[in-house]
Amino acid sequence: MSKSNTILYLDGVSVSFDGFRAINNLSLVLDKGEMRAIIGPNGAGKTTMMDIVTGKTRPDEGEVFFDGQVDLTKHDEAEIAMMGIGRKFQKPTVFESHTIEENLMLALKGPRSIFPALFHRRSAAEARQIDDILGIIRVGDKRDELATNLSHGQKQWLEIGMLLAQDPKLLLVDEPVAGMTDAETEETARLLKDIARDHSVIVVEHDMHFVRELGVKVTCLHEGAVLSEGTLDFVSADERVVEVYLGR
Amino acid sequence: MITGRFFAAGADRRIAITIFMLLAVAIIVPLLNLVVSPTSAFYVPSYIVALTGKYLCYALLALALDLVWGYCGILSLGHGAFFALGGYAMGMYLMRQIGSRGVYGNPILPDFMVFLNYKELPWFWYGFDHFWVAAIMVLAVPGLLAFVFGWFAFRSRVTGVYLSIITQAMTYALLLAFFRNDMGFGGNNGLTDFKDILGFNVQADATRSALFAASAVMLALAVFVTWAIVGSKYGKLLMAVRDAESRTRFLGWRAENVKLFAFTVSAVMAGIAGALYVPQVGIINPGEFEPSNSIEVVIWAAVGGRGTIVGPIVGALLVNAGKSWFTGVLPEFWLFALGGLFVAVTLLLPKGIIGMWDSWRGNARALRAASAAEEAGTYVDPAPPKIVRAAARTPGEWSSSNPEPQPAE
Amino acid sequence: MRGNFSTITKMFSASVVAAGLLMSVPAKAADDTIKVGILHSLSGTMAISETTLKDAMLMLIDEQNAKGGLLGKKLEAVVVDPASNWPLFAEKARELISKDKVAAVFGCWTSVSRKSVLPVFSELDNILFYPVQYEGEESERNVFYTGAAPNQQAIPAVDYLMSEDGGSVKRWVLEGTDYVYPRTTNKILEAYLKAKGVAAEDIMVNYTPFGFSDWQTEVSAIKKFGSAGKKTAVVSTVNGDANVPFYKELGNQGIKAEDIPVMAFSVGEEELAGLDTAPLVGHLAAWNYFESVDTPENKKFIADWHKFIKNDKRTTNDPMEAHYIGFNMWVKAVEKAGTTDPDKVIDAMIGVSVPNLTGGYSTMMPNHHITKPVLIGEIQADGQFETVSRTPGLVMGDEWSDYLPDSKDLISDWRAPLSCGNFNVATGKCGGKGTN
Amino acid sequence: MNLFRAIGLTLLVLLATLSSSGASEADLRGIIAKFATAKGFSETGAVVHELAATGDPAVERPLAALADGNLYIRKADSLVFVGKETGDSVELLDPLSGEKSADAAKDDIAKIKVNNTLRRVIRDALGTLTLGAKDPAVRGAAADTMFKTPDAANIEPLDAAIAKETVASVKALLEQARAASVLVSDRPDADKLAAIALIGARGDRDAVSLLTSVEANAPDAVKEAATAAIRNINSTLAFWDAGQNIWYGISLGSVLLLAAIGLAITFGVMGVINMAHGEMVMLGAYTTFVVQQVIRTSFPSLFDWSLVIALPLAFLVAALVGLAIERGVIRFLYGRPLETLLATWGVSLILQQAVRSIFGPTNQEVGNPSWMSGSFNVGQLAITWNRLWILVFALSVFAVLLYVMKRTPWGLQMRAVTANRRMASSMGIRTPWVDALTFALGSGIAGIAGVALSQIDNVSPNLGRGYIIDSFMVVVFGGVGNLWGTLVGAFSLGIVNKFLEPYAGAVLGKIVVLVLIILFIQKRPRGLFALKGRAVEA
Repeated sequence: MSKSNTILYLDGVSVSFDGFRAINNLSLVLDKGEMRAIIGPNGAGKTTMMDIVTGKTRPDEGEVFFDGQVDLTKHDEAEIAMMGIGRKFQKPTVFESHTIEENLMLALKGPRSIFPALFHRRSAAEARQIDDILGIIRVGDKRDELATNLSHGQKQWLEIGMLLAQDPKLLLVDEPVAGMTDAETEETARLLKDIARDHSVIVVEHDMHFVRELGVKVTCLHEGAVLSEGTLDFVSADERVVEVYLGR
Repeated sequence: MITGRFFAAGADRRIAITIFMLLAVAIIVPLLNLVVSPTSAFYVPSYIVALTGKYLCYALLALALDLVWGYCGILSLGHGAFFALGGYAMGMYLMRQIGSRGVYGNPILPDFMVFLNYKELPWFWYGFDHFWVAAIMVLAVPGLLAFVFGWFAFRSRVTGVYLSIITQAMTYALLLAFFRNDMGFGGNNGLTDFKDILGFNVQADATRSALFAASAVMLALAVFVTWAIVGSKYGKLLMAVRDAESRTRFLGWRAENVKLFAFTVSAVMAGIAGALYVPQVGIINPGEFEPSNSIEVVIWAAVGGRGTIVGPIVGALLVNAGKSWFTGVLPEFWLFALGGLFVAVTLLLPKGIIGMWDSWRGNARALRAASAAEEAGTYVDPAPPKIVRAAARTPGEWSSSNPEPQPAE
Repeated sequence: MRGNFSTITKMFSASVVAAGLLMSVPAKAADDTIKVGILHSLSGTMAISETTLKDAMLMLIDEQNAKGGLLGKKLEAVVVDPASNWPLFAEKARELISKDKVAAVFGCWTSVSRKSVLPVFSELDNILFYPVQYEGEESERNVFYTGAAPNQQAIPAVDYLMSEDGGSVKRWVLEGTDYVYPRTTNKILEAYLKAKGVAAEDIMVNYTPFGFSDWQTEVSAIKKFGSAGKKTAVVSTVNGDANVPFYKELGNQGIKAEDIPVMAFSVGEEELAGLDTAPLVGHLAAWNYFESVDTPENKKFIADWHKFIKNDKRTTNDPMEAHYIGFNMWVKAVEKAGTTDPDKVIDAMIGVSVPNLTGGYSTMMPNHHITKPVLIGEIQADGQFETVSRTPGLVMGDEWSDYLPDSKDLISDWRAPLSCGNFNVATGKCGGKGTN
Repeated sequence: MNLFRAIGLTLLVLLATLSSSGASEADLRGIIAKFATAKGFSETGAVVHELAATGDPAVERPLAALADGNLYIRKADSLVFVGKETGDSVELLDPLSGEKSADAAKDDIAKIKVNNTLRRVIRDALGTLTLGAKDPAVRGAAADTMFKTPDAANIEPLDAAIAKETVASVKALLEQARAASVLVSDRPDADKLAAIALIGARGDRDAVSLLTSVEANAPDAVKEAATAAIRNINSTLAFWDAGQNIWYGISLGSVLLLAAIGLAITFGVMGVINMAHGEMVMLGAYTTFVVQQVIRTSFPSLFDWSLVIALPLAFLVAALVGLAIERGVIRFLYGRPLETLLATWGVSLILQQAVRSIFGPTNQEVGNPSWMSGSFNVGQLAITWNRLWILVFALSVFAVLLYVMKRTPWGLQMRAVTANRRMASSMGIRTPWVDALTFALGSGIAGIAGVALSQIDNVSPNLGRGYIIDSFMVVVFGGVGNLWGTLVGAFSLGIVNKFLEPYAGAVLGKIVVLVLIILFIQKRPRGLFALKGRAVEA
């Protein structure tokens, strides 16, 4: 298949730690503007895959291409982030000792070198962007709150908000609704769907209801390789998936 | 706009006050020493001037360390090295100023070179007879070492304990190197017997007062610079790197550069401190490279309150005043006191005096600045969740353990 | 609760400051006593050697007070701890002189500590008594050197080894710790040996760092050097702590004193107390005093020392004798001058002569060094030295070595009108060698 | 010409001609009496020779006594006795018979002074006398002394001895001694060449030393042979030197291992940056000192066992202190390693000063038991016993520790707690106690390390300081949390260090090693044996 007009293209990717094969000849393609849900049992290599895409882990073999032509294996986290891949961690990771506003300010797209940062003054445009995002992630009222004082769910959202502030082409979202109430879960689903309108998104999630909410193509990983791919119904009908993951 | 922030209310006022006080001291103390008659109650004896001048240099060193430790979570156990290098640069200038007044009366070679029968000056001593060369070296040498060292260390993501240990290795290696007489830096005796600086006699009260004032002003300047850095977006970034390094990476920031800049600036500040220190104590020798010295600097910052600007200064002044007092009154107990201080501060005052004061006052903004968690120090049961929380707001911790959340796979 | 707690801690620290400031206010020197400063490290690496000297001084001062003090006043010791930290030495010296107003200071061990306090003493014009054998190449108006200069230790020691009694040594290892005293001493010895016709290839010089503890390589190198068919000896300027492992390694590698004797300049009874000396019997040391010296003065001194320190095991050593001599000289000079005013006492010091512990008199020379006998001792199984050789007369400390090109023309004479520490006899000017 | 040598020559010729029956006792006493009047070392030396010249085995006693500095003169009647110190008085024994004849206060008698040169003379003299001794070892020793001090006059007595020698090894020594003597004699060159061949075969430093001294003034033929012999001895020795270096490296490595292994637990496994580690080592050393003091005063017979007795005690002492530290300080600081650094640093200062106040700042004497003193040769490799034992000891400690960690339930719990505290505690492991005991174990091991280090280093309050940085270097270099890493790290650092030393010198060598470590950490930020994989990354 051709790499062009794919946003993310993994082919025959493998990586192993001390003999343990975390990713085993994984191939996965994401089209521009697509949102994809990835499910799979623990140890399936979901997070490792994200590590590879975001340049945290180098694959032993296989090719990883972004936006059709960029070979991601040649770049490190910062560069990849600059190219427009945003990542949200499984456990919400925000700058606890900063306010929400500052968190977003640090995430805002813009020059990433030291001296601009040193003499940086906030422009009206930036202020506006931040206001928008605050609106989107529904914490506008807490802009001066320390991130550390946010609830778990709010942290999740803040982190997503920081991704948005980066204005990436592709978002990797790792278990966005872990530890959220049903209400929050639905909110998040809506939020992601909003985002998916103008971004490509990969969501890793265990919560089947949530995945159903999203209503997008689903890939099931197992032992570092694609086990099954298709609509949620198709995948959850797949015997092997039931066997290794969903259970009878 | 920087000045704008300067006069803003809140904890920034503390900075303003500090700077003001330092500048005031820089003027008053010399006056009290030089103008007031020795009999008067207000007279400040030269011995106190020299002593406090030394303390101010220590304070500057502590502030420098705090910039990287408190705000970026890099616990450097090698800052004494930058301090000493700055000191040596200044010392070399002072040596050259002795000229033919050395015991052997050799106009070019310092005495130690004469009796180790050096025939001519080693190349790296050239130019040190000019003050400006020395001044540049004071900034350049520590800065360069820090830059090169940091460039390697941060790029290859050496963090936390490992970083601390290799910074210690660095200063230890330098210690051994400068002990060697073949190095051409006077070996164990170091550089001493200084005569004058910029043509003024280093022993003269006026010169002492001038040096004192210089130290105070330089410290004030450093406070301002640090405050400006910390207040800027870069400063926020610095703390962000401290709290969640990988997050900053995934946001596209080069964490290594962020650290490198702070580390280099801090090293330069340390170098300046050393340069001001040497003419006031009248000797620089490899002892300054002792790893234990660097560790002591850490405790100054910890006592005063790391992650604050005023804290390290207060800490340095207090601990050293205590040291002077103890070694005079209860010599045998000095080490007990110092050791006890180390333990007590880490256990009971994780935020240092300033941090304590702030949290006692419930000063919200200071809470952010001094980010060490109170309960971290005082809770007893090391139950995991608490550790995580405590750790999450303990600057030292982030650099040492991986801020990155570990997937539950 | 926590609030109170922080206040408590704050109060504590506040009180520390207060105390600190309090202490730093210059205390008016009490007029009914004469204060004597004692500037020896009580902590840190040098405490191992210097603490003993502090105690020795306290003992001497007690005895003087028992005799009725000085000029009708009691003596009062002011002890401070420079903690083996050289800048702190300078700070403490300053404190002793300007705050405590001491009449004289007895202290320092390492050259660097002395160097660091020199400017303070000349600035504030006070007196320092320096009790340790040192490298020479110095003579300050405000310092009296009661320890040995190189010619009062090194040269006679080498002479002995070259003599027939010493085993007529032909081949020399100069083993030292890498700092200024060994460097200078070895330079002097090299020049001296060559002057005595020793070939360059028969001299091996080696330096090790402070507190060096793994001597395997060095000792086997010595062994190798010693197997060239010529009688070989080691002249050791190895410093304090490094000696114990050095001697242990010598013993274990079976280097016997009969084959390759080691002549040490920094190993005294104090250092031997830390070692099992059985394997070291016959190795040598050169000092101006040994505890084993059999004189009435020494017997009394040792007895007093044991009484004072309340421990019969504690040894006496050369620097203690140096303080003994120095202190008595100072007392005499003060009585002579009738005042403790440093200027007058400094002038009065020259020519003062007091009994030393080795059955003779030591005199303060115009160059602020003293005359002493030089003793060569062999280590005995009981950790003591037995004197095997002793210079016939007293040796006068020579501050400017005649064996160093840059200092052979220099002399020191602090008597008016010359009163110069580095007078150049060649140029007839005060102030060193000048341009070469 | 050296006076001793002159006398020696003449008298030994005399001795050779004398029948070995020996002189009458009266004569001997007559000669011995001369000690009282002898002035200075050289005269005493002369008396020694005269005594030796009698060739009477009986003179061995007074001579040996003289060498040990136990020969006294009673001031009252200037009679010569062998003295035996008993408390403050001295027991006077007859110099020949050795029977007790009187007691004397120290002041009533004068010791006959000896110095190295005199001891040497006595040793040589005894050498010739003891050729016929019963004990082969003594005969060997005698042969060896005669080898080191060759003398033409020795040839006949040696020939006689060789003739009746039965033990092969001693015979070889005797022949070498003879060869040495031949070289300095005026025998024909043919004999000398044969002798050189014989000595060349011996192939050690003494041989070189002897040959070089001969080489100087010998006829060409002999000279060439000697030079050749020296050359190939040296070439073989060069090879042995490399081996020696490796051995030194290994032994330094074993010291590093000992110093670091406790840290590998407290720091490596528990993640506590234990700056008080060095002080634990120091405590162990002081425990050894105390044990030896007690033994010296109460049970001198047990001295050789002192270390064995000290081991468990040292472990206990250090472990208890460690326990106290963990309970009192460190347990509040888990998860904040860099603060444990500060706190433990403080603790180390306190411990140091405490020891200084209790035992005083000076070094304390810790003796080497007989089985740890001296050295033996493997080929030309001189191996000192204490180094060998320390190596053995270090390795066995390592083995035991490894076993505890890997095979015992406690070790399992330990690893469980450090791997995942929460999980462990929820599985019912009492984590606080495991922590405490682990730390105690690490400290205890540091303590027993102290027992070993007391054998080669100062026992002073600063003992720990010397090792702390090196220990950290070893653990970090080897890879934190990995015992094998510590092992490999210690030995590789040791060997590298020792190979650098001869070229770079001790100081530069150490600096180079430090720089290498710094660079290495750049390459492998987690040390030599770091675990890879996501779980432990970054």
